[in-house]
Amino acid sequence: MRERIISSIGFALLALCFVVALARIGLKQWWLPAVEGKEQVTIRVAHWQLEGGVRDAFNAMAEKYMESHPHVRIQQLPVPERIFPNWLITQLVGGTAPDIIQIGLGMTEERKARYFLPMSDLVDLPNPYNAGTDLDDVPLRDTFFDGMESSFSQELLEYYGLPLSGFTVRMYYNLNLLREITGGESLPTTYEELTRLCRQTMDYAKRTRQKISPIAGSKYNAPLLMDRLSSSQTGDLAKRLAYDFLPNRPSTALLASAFRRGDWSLETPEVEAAMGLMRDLGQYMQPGFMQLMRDDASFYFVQGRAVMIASGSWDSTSIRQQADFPVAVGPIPVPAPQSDPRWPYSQGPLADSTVEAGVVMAITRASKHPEIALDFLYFMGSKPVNQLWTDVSGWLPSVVGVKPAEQSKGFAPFLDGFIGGFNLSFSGADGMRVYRNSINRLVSPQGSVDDFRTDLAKSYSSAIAEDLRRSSLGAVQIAQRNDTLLAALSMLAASGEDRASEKLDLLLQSSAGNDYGARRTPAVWKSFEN
Amino acid sequence: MASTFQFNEARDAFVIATGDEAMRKFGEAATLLNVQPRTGGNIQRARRLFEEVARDTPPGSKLSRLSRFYIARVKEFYLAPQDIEGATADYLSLLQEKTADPLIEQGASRLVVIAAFSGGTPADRLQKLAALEKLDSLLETPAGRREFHTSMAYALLDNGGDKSRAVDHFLAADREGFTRKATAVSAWLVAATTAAEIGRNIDARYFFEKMLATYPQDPRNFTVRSLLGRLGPDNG
Amino acid sequence: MPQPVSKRKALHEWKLYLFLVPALVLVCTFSYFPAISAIYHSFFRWSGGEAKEFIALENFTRALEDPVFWGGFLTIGILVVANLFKMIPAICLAVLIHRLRSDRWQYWYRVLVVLPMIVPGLVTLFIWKFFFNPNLGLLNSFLDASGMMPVLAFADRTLGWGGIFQEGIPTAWLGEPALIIPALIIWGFPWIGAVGVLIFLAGLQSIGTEVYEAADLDGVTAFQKFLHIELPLIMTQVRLMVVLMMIGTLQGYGLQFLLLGESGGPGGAGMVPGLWMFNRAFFAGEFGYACALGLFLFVVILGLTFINNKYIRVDK
Amino acid sequence: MSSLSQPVGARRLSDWPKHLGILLLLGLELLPFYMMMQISVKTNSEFLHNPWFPSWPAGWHWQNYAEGLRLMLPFVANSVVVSVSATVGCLFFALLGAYFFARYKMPFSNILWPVFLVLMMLPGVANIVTLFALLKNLQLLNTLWALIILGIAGGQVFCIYVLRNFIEDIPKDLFEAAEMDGATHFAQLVNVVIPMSGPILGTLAILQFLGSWNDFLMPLIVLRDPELFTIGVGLIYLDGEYVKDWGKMMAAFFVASVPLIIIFLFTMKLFVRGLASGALKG
Repeated sequence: MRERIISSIGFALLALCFVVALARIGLKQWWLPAVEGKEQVTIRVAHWQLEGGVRDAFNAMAEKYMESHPHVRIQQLPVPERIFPNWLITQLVGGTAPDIIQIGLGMTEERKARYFLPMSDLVDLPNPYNAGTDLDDVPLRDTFFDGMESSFSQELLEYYGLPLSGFTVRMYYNLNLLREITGGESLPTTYEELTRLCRQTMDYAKRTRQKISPIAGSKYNAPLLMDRLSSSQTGDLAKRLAYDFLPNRPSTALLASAFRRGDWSLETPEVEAAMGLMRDLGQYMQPGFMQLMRDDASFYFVQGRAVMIASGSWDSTSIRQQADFPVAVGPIPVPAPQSDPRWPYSQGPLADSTVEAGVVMAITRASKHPEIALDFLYFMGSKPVNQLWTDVSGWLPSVVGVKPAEQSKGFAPFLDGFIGGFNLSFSGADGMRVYRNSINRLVSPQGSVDDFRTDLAKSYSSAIAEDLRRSSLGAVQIAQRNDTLLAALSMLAASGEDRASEKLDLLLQSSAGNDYGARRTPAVWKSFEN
Repeated sequence: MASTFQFNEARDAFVIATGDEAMRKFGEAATLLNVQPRTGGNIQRARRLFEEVARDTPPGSKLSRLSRFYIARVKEFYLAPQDIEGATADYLSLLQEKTADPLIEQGASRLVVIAAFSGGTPADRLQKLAALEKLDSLLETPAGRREFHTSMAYALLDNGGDKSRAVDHFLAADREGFTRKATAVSAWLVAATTAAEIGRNIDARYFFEKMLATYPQDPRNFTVRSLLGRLGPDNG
Repeated sequence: MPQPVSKRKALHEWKLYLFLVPALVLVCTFSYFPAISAIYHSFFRWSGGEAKEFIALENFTRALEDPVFWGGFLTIGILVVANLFKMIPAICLAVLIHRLRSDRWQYWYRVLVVLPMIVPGLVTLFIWKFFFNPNLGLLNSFLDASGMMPVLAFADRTLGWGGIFQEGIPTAWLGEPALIIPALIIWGFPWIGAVGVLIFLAGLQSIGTEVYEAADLDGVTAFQKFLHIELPLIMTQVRLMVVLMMIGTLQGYGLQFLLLGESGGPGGAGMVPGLWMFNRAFFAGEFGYACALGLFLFVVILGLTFINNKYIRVDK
Repeated sequence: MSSLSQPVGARRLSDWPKHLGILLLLGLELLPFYMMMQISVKTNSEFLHNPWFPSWPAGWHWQNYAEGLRLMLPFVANSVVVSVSATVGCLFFALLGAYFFARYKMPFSNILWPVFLVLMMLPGVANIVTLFALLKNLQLLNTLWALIILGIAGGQVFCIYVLRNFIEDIPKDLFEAAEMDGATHFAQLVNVVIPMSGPILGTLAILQFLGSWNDFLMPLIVLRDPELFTIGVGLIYLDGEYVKDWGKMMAAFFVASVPLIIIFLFTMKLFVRGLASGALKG
């Protein structure tokens, strides 16, 4: 009997929970909307930027918009990066897609074409929300620092969405530790100063018996740093090896064919210097860093166990929010020319390689109120609101003339530098794989450049061949896909269809280049097979 | 998968264009080329359809010529093994008809690419390329000439040919005007560095400055400026 | 048994049919319809929307040649074999509990056995994911602290595992293709499923005291008792659990999806057929192809069920 | 129960080695639970310095729980609604169906029975793809209804199977007596079947509830709006954060477990006794 009573209490409690939960849902779903009035329109905005500050920035923009548009409710849907592709396809196919979605992860040209609204007709008109600013009559395209390259689909030849941000990669410093170790706050500007700081840190850690590493590394963060450093040595070599080094930072096919011809190898002095530089740097990261993930390294840094971490501007607010110490950022220091005989090929400071904007937000065809979604998109892409975005998120702006927030000054793109050379993982996924498999032999204390080279040489050539094979297939596929599109555009242009001739001309240029690659890459690949 | 969209859009485009039977066949054939996964049967069907259209339409008509162009394309790119000789012959005969169609004139750059990566020694290939120089006189559209000269320039560079000739081809292509950023930047910068290398400073300067003026925000411009600064006096 | 009824009575009781309507409608709509729809759509190129294109057997011929899909069956095979061994702790625990003299203790141990069930499955999974973390994870700390790491590193060096285990370097359990399957096996250690233990205990209940007494008189050791008395008696339950486990392992992919992501982790080492089907549908948008893959999986499981029913009879 | 729990192996000196073995196994099994509890009141740096042992109670970070509650409570509420509705609905319809089969041998019931029985054999693995399309056509995507209805439908076969066997074992005279009193079939179901089948219903309820509570694949592809998330989806989203505060994560994990812990505390016997018999019949 006692048992019965006890279980009854259990079920009663459960029933109570159920009623409360049901009431809560009912309140939110039906009652509140009914009270607030039916004319409320909800615009949903989905993105995967879960880094610190970004959700706040979206909220700030939404609130500001809702102030002036009381009948509109902006709802933000942040979706984790890992499940975003899955989420995207279920929403698109299921017809439940939000009004505005960030473009990139899980996106294909087909999905763009089928599920998103192109903005090509609008890029030459001004953004209404820029009225009254110095961008008043400027065409939409020219209000973004990248000329909306990031929104342009090379395959569909249409513009989709507006970018909100730009990105660069920097070195973050723990200022408390820096002060304690060096007695000052000056950041290293060259590689030599960087390594001096690293050595000082290790002495300090030993002296004070603390577990502190100079640099927090991971599978994700270390390559950001190492690629930069090794490309500081291979600039001149790249120039010699590949005639397209300047526009295309040597194309894979040219580098691979030069490798096949023996014009360069893992013994080439420049490559050896790059390896030496990576090994030199590797000793300053925590042991086994290549086994760690992105969040492990940031965790390490914000817990004060490393003086530095290399990461993108996208991590800046996360890091600042998590760290209970002041953080400074500076460019990744590379060796100055003639500074060290071990790496004699240094040219000097390198320019930031990426200038495309990011966080491109586009309107879906599933939107029930595309005109309001467009209005909000214009709003987000306008100069004053992009300033708000920058100030709250701590990320870089995408609109011309918007000042980076105080804390993100250090991330402003640096263009007055040289173009770096190539990395050993230049060929693609397989090159990257064998390179990463061997890298512990380069950077671990018991490793060496020779050890690494011997290990890498075992599979390097076949990995390049595999990458070439894959990109050959890709190039042929794109070329063939273009054929159908060219036929259609050619017919449309003949019938005088709007914009068809312009599109045809664009596609002719890209398909000619692609056709070229679709023969060149297989030719290089075949040279590896023989 | 990705082609499904184009399959649909292209089919729509053809339907919109006309209700004409030959056009419908042409559209079906063009889309069949990209139905995934690609099967030999589909390609054969596409080829048959193209052949029917080429036969059933007046010989000089756009549709007939485009069909022949696509038959050449099928031979070159879709058959296994490829029929390069057949494709070469088809492209050549189309070009000799002076079609003034920008798409059909792509045949010229196709011929260049085929020659540039054919078998034999680099010297053999350069010889084949030299034989193609005369195609220029057959091209009547800016796009046709532009793509032909661009391909020719790259083909010379890839085979260790005459760099000065390559720069000339870039200049010829540039005269027709690039409208796509990636293509333009690539051509200008390769042309400029090649010209600088062989001492054609005026041309190098021209390409560098065009780059700086057209895309002032580009991250490559620091290097461009420093290379520009290092150029010697203009000496032709 | 249900009472037989005359036609007249049945006609009179026609309302009784209404009792079955909801269940019938639900089952037809949400079990039969999707299954038939899956068969139908497996002959189409279909990306989930209205548009579809009939392609006859192309999805099936493609599936037959799909190395990822069939490779997944190999992974599943390894996991099934591992899962067989992973049943041992549950059996041991059930026997240990059963041999206790005290009723009270038996009861409270059962309560403790059931306790993990009340933690949502996902929570346990994410905690294990945290255990696998190379930097903070308990698995690596344990290996270091217990001195297992040098042993593994030695084994790595002598057996040429390719530097997966190295002293002083954290092991990336979910980041190293060669370690994915071991991680999937270690997951959930010591693998005591509450339902399994309770079922084994139910089976053990039929052992009378006299059996033990007789055994004790013969001076039988504890292990022999297990082998000759307990194991034969719970064989029915063990068979049942094996069947359930096999079917569950073949169908399951949630674990792989959450621990490793939709492509089965680095190198796709943890890819299983179900995950590949899910991946093709909800990542690649190839719904028609996913249907075809699902049908293959269906046939394999169905075949297995028949074999089970034929050879591994579960007697009541 | 009593016959089998006679002092087994009474001549043994002591049970201690067995206790030790059991405790060792159970201790390992409960390790994740222990870690969750002790980390849930730590900050990241506390955890870093002392990963294994509980910290001093005075320094416990209850803020983690404030955050955990804020994060998980709405999800828990949704899960409660879905799981309770699905369980109640499932058992209700299953009782009706089982009654139909168990009470009389109605015409066609020998045809209708295999319709259900066959599904016990057929794996539903291929269905998820087309179920998604079906839900889309029924306009049920991004609703809790989808999850409730799927929960109800998904449990029908198993529950009807178990309940039919059970109802058939109820003495016929009970039904006949009720029928004499003029009770309808529904009244017979309520007054005869339900009171008799308390434990089996409870066991089935727990199984259905657990199944629905632990589901995450369907909610993940069905739900879009955060205000509709069930704990499964909520936990996956939480796991996707770049910066992880482990204490808060663990607190959130614990919050997600609370409803089941409460149910468990009150229905422990049902869990322990019922599960074995219930699962065995399946």
